[in-house]
Amino acid sequence: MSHFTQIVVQAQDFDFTHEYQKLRDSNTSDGALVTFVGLVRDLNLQQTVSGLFLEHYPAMTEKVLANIVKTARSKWQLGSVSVIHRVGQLKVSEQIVFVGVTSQHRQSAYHANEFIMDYLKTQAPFWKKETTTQGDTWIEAKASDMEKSKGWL
Amino acid sequence: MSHFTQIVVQAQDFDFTHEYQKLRDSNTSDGALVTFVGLVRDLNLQQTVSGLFLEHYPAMTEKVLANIVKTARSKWQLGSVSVIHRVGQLKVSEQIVFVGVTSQHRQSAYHANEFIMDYLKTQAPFWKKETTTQGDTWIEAKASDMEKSKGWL
Amino acid sequence: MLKILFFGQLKDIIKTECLEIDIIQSGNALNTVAKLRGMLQAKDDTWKEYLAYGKALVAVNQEMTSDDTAINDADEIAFFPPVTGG
Amino acid sequence: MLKILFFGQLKDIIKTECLEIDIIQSGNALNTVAKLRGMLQAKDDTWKEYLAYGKALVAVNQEMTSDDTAINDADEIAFFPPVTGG
Repeated sequence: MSHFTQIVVQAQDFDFTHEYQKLRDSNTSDGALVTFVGLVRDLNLQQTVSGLFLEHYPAMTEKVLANIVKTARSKWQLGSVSVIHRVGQLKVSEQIVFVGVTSQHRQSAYHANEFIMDYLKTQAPFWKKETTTQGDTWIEAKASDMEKSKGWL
Repeated sequence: MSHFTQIVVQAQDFDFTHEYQKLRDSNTSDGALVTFVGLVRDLNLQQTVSGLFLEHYPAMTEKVLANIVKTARSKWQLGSVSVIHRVGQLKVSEQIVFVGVTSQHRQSAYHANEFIMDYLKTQAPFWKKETTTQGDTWIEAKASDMEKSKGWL
Repeated sequence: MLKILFFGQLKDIIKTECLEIDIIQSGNALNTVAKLRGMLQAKDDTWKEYLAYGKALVAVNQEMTSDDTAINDADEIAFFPPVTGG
Repeated sequence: MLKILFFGQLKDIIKTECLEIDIIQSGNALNTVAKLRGMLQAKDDTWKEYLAYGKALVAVNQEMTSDDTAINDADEIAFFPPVTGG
């Protein structure tokens, strides 16, 4: 196998082990492998979250994710990069997003992974609605996420 | 289950999936899970590496790792933290080290994970010997690792 | 025909997912994002509030862009609140 | 008895894993890491080179420390090259 870029937007859950193994098997020269997984949390303020609904803009989503990965590859020397984002109805503690990066150097793997998440958070057209015992609420974007993504410029 | 700290030094390989699952199942409030895995690479300069031998200072190793995790927990709000480091003879592409961190906030999970690796690299008493086709060589410490760990002070 | 899409909370509040506007017939007056935004905001107070600059982001042909971007017939324009994925 | 351990390349080069020294019998002159290091370095040129300050790190009772640290009988002292795990 060799280095790859994988970008997937899907409703079904992903198999973390399988994704890890693909990254690990993609080459024998990268010593560092960093993964990020975002999970549905059960607490937001005082409400009890039963789940999330993730809406997206299908024609735009993969395009934006591909651009973010391209930018990360221009900033750091990376091996394989994998981004998976789920859409639709998710329950508490389900996996929402996976970012996996391999590199010869751990700092590149860490930073590229964090960069991809920071940009995904502010650029990729996903919107979360929380399903709570008090009804559904669209989640507001966080100013801190805007600030974080500016930090990479 | 609840938040935990796990520190293990062992000769046998670790099951990445099992370690991921333990972190994921340890609570329902942490939305971010970052893992780092270090793998044996097949290339170092011009030599062909067949494997690594990892020596350590048993009485000191777990003590140092526990201190690094304690320091990370004092700097960031973390959920569960797991550090596994292997010793003894390892072959190319085997897993050497695992660091897994959960947190309510992704930045804390990323930074604490990178911090733990940076300090492990300069503080934990492990020494690597490369087994190559031209014989065995002790690996020299990198000045860049010293600099990186100073960056957190 | 200009295709206009709405997403997230904005779509729910204005109860509109999609609109089509013939910008040639409209005399090509809607030649920038800013002008299109203004036209849509004129509909009523809800549209005015939720489509306001800063409140609704905009993408032209699936690329996030700014209000001075030129628009052409056959473009796909999308308005949406700040994104909240990940 | 002071227990002295060596690790990594240092251990291979000086062909020594472990030493014991009676610091009480030595008249308590070896009361700091620096003095112990100097005594060990006096053995020969190889020991001098590879145990040099900056080249060999030191831990007293499993904690990395500096050369001005006081040492006592029953302490475990370890000398080793900069670590290379991870």
